[in-house]
Amino acid sequence: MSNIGKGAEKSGPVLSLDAIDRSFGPVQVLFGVSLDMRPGEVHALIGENGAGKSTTMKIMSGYLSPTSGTVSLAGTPHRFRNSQQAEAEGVVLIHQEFNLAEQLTVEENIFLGHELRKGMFLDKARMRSETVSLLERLHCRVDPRARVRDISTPDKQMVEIAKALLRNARVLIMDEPTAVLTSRESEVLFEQIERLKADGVAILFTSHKLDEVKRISDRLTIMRDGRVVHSGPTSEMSEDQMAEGMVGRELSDLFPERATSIGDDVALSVKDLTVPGYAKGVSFDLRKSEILGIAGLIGSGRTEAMEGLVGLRTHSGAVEIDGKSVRISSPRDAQRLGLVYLTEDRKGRGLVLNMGLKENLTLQSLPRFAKPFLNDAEEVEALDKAISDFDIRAPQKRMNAGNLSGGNQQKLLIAKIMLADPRIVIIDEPTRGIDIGTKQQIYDFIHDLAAKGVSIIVISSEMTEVIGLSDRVLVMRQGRIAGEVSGADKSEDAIVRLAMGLEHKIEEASP
Amino acid sequence: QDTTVIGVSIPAATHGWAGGMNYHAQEAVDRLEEVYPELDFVLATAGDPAEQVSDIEDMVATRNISALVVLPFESEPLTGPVKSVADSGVWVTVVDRGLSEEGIEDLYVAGDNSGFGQVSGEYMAANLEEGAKIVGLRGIPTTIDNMRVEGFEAAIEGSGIEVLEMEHGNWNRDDSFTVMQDFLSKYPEIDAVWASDDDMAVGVLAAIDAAGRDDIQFVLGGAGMKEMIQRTMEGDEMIPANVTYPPAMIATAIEMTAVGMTSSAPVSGTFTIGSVLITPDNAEDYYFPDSPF
Amino acid sequence: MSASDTATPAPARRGLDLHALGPLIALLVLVVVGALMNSNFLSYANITNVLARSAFIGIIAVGMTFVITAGGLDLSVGSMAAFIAGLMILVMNWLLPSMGQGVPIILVGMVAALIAGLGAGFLNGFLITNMRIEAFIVTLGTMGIYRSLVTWLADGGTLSLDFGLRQTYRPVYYDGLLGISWPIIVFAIVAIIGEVIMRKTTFGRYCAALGSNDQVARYSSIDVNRVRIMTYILLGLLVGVATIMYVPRLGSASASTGVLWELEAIAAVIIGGTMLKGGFGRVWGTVVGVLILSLIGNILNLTDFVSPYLNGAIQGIIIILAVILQRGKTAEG
Amino acid sequence: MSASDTATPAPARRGLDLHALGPLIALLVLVVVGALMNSNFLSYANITNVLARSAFIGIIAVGMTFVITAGGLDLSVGSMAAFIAGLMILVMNWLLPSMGQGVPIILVGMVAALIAGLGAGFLNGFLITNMRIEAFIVTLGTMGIYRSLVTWLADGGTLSLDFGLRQTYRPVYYDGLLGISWPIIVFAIVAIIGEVIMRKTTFGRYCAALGSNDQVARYSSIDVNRVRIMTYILLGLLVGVATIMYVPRLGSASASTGVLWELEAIAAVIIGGTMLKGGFGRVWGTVVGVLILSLIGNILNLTDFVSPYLNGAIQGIIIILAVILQRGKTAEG
Ligand SMILES: Nc1ncnc2c1ncn2[C@@H]1O[C@H](COP(=O)(O)OP(=O)(O)OP(=O)(O)O)[C@@H](O)[C@H]1O
Ligand SMILES: Nc1ncnc2c1ncn2[C@@H]1O[C@H](COP(=O)(O)OP(=O)(O)OP(=O)(O)O)[C@@H](O)[C@H]1O
Ligand SMILES: [Mg+2]
Ligand SMILES: [Mg+2]
Repeated sequence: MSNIGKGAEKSGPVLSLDAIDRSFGPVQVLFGVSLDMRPGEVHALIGENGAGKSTTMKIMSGYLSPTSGTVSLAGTPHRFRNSQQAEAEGVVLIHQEFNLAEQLTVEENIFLGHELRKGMFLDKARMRSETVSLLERLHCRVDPRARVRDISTPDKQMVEIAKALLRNARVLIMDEPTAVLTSRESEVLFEQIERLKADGVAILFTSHKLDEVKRISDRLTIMRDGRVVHSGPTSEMSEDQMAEGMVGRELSDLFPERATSIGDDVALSVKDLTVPGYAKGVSFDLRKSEILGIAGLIGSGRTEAMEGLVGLRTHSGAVEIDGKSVRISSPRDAQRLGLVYLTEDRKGRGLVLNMGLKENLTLQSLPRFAKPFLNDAEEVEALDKAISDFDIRAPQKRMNAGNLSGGNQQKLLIAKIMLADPRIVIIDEPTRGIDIGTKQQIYDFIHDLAAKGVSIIVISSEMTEVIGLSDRVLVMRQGRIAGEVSGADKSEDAIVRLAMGLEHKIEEASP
Repeated sequence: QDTTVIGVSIPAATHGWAGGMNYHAQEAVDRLEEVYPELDFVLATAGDPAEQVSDIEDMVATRNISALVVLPFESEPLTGPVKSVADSGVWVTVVDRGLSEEGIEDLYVAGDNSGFGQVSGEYMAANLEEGAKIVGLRGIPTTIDNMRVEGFEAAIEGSGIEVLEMEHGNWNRDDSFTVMQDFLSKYPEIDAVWASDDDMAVGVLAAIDAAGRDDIQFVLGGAGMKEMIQRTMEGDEMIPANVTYPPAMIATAIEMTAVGMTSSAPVSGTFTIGSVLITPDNAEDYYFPDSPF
Repeated sequence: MSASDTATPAPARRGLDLHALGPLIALLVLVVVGALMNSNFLSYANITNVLARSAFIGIIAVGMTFVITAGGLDLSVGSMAAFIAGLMILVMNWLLPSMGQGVPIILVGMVAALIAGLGAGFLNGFLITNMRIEAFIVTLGTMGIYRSLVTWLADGGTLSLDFGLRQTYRPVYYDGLLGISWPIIVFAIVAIIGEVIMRKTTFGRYCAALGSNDQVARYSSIDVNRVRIMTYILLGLLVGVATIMYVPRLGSASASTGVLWELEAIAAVIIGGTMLKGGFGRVWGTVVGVLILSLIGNILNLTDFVSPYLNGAIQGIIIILAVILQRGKTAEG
Repeated sequence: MSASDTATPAPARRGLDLHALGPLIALLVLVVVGALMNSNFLSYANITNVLARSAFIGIIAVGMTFVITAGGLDLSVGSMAAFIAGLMILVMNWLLPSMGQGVPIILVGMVAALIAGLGAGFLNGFLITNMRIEAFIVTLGTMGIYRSLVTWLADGGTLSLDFGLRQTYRPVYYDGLLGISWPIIVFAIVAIIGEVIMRKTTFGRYCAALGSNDQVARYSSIDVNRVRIMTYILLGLLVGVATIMYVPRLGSASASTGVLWELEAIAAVIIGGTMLKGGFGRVWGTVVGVLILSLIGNILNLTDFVSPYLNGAIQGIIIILAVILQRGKTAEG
């Protein structure tokens, strides 16, 4: 929809890659990648998980050096020694995985390395006021004094964005900035992008949400298996064409038809679930083979309610599984009852990044592999199966989970949870950072599970996902269930109205 | 002729007296190596009894020692290992702390810990009036310290001297300084202090000095540190006396062993180095300005 | 174990923060206990004694707060203090014939101590950052090295400052200003400057940042190695300062000087609320921690317990209790 | 600092891994140095001595490997060993009149040691996990407590095993099987079992996981507190085992038993390549680390150095060099 900025036509590229190769040890992941970024232009980089997008971006911003090829800044070849140098040249990267010091406050993180000073001392007052106004500009209501480890994932993303905005970038590179944001927050980000664009900043971003790509980018580069397969104006491509270009095949309908019918037995019954400070009086029934969606705005307490349910947080309320009343005070109890939870925070809570793929995969169901000693062969077998079931693109089987691409980490996390053979599974943001081709595979997988009699709860901030995937959608607002939509009512509009409290199905909740 | 190796195993220099003893051992070794070219010495210092046993094992296994001079870190743990060394035909000289089984060593150069306490106690009894109040500082909790304190207590029994309190100063200047400061806060009247060791006396004196208290008549240290002897010699009223426990006994033991190894002179038996009271009259005889202690 | 205390962090707290006040409360309890047990406890003399003797560990612990906040550790400070004290005494004794007695020679001694501290701190920092060896190993190694160097310098015995010089130097420990003795004043100044550096300067903030996540710090244009080395140098310098206050007290140094100071300093830092893993530190907490440790010893000396052998046990129990008291104030640690 | 090595951790290495072999190389260098310095170095007697005396620290260090891998620390092991040794001696002496001399009383003593170790380990673990106090503080506290309890039990002196009993018990240290003395055999068994547990059981895997990221462990349905307590209990038990091998060697316990064993054990673990922050541990490395430390002491005794005062310095330098040698093999620390 956007037309290419006027400034862009006049000047040449501010930053460009030419024939970049990059290898990690014996594995080559980039092959002759070339890319140009122009001032005032929004450039989207898309591709499957593991295609090499993040690696490309890291090379552009000095976090990685290319094995061969040249990076040019304003037309002249330039080798960034490190990211600091790139930043000094006005090239800023927002990482796919956060780069924040968890013990420090929001404000301290935003100014880290660029503190304002008054003489010898920090000018705390000015930093505070600048932080406040910056966060306001982003419509982010996080407390500048909160420690980053205490704030939610979307807030962390906003802090990252605030940090980048403060750096006065000439070139702003964003690796999946919207993966953890809801559409509302994404809008805020797009507003900022428009502003920066008007100021002549060159912007590169990736996203697996192709509608966004279509909407805000001027130019588009598609990568596949470490190579650039297409580059051109966005306006020339439809979303379907993009998907095809990425995956290399035609994609059928994203959401499969519901094949099996929902059972009659109630698999899980929750009454008055309360997680102090986050959720109050949450009640619902989940039937066998049912896929239940939970929607809501960020901060509506979906995650916390479910974490409470599986014993990760203090909670009260009555829970029945298969009609029997149960007490769950730890995730172990839950898992014994066949109930498992997949976290939305894959880096902090999902995977041990410095352990191998195999070790991560089997961590949750390890006793199964101990007879009494861990059977390496069986673990490897499980990994092979997971790799093929979930299409995990791992260049090597013996690598650390942290070296997988973001989307592939997510797939590994799903595989890990599924290895526990749950009868009831709660999936929080299942497809965060997953490419469109694999998304489809995961949706198929979830349907297959349901067909096998597994009951599923899906928490998702992606509207199309909750609607397309689930049989019924609960909407949460301020820690309470604001209502339920199912069948034909499952419209985006209905959900948003409930989520925002525009429609009262249940008495007004108090936070 | 082949060289004869003499092993010397002593505790490490973790406090003043042990430091002096280390010095004398090193000095004796250097001197005797000059005098007797046919002798070779191995000197090992240990931080705890187990390490000392290891040192002795190493000397036997790799250095083929013909004689061992040992100042046991503690008696009990060293008894067995030293016994097996003696049983293998190695000459054994034990210094200061006796082993807990008799008859193992060929030569015993003994210090007299309960005698040390006793001489100190007798001095107190003789120089304080009935009803006098004293405080005491003890060393690192060990058998040695217990023997000294027992000897001291036995000697003052019946003298009417009241021991207000004894606390561990660990043969350490800083610890005794702290303990003494707190004693001074706690007891408004103290007539004398049994510091039981000159390192501790240094700390005690500094604390008294800083507090500006003049009720304390004197401080009795021990072991004959040169600065203290000098002050006694010069008639310092705060340090009117000292009690010997010479760290140089190790040198005596090494020398006697060397003589035993190189000649047929009879050096076996027990050689007790008693504790002697030093007063301004005889202080000069115990003043060694070159010693580090 | 209920689910409650294993949960993810609660929202950031605001206003009056009981958790932060934990060590202060523990300190107050100790003061009350001390006052009840012995009437001299609150006397001017006793308070001065306790504060002055806390000064050495205190000054070192302030430096240790920075090292630990930045994710490091230093086990060598006790031996380093002994070594610097020995060196300082040797230097002064050696210069005495040429310089004569007086203030200048003391100043030269002080400068020597500071330079030695700086050098020792730099060595630790260099090995840790540039050679990339675990801080635990480096400082365990240098701990042995300094301890054995001082033993060697003292020939196994004690290094004593010349008697005359001692008289000149003595006031630095025993005298003071307006009835407050110098060690207390210096400790207070060091603590205040430390607190200001920690909270008000980029250096303090960088320490916390790299203790929290040194990758992030590096990506934020912070010269991580330089900051890390600086923490060790600062600590070394402060060990020098502590030594300058220590030597006039007894005028001597030996192999037993400063034994276990490292553990005491680290314990003070942690009791004060700094995290051993790094990422968060507060200097005032450390000061409170040092005072808690000193008071425990003082109270034990002022009261008669069953057996002096058990002092260590009581000390251990009180340390643990003090920390429980501190942690207990909030649901989550 | 080039950009490339600031990237996310490198992939796990394969095949011949020089980094992993670091400690082994350091060990080999030491053996060669020793052999060149003294022809008796490789004698049966010397090797037996060195291995047997490594056994105590070695057995403890194996347990410490688990604690550190799981992100913990234990400073109390040395005092704990002294305390358990004292307790064991008291129990045996006390039972002597009723049970008489013989094997049964020794067995009772051993069981007592194991139970005491288990209890002491549990106490540490409980305070650390359930009361959520920093491991450093808890174990610094219990270190003081055990040390002072043993001083008190021994009335400031030494606790000695009855002489007759000592004769019965003595073979446990000095005899052996097929010319290999018992401590060596027990150490080897403990090390092998430890290595198997670390690599081949869920427990070992859980230790590494929670040392790396305990949130992930918790979200993976691992009972984090239980695993953590278990590491301390295991360590306590192994301290008990080490004590069982120690008592027949010296037949006594006192306040100076086991002093600084904690630092030696931790140093061995780290020299062996386990990370102090947790998340990765290897038992065989620890065994190599223990041997390196023992050999340094042994080699220093084999030769005459300038001054025994400098032993500590040489030891410190060698420890640092050993780690540099080990780290130097790879570009990244
Ligand atoms: N440090 C590393 N060591 C080894 N392999 C790596 C490393 N970093 C990335 N890789 C590999 O490089 C490939 C490209 O990864 P990259 O992160 O660039 O993918 P991506 O396109 O960003 O994918 P996603 O959409 O999932 O984020 C992947 O196969 C990944 O496993
Ligand atoms: N420690 C904290 N301190 C302050 N606010 C917090 C803290 N943790 C979470 N919050 C806030 O509480 C709300 C709950 O966040 P959370 O993201 O878990 O909710 P959610 O409904 O699961 O949303 P989503 O899953 O979409 O992120 C958010 O507004 C978040 O900012
Ligand atoms: Mg990516
Ligand atoms: Mg959520």
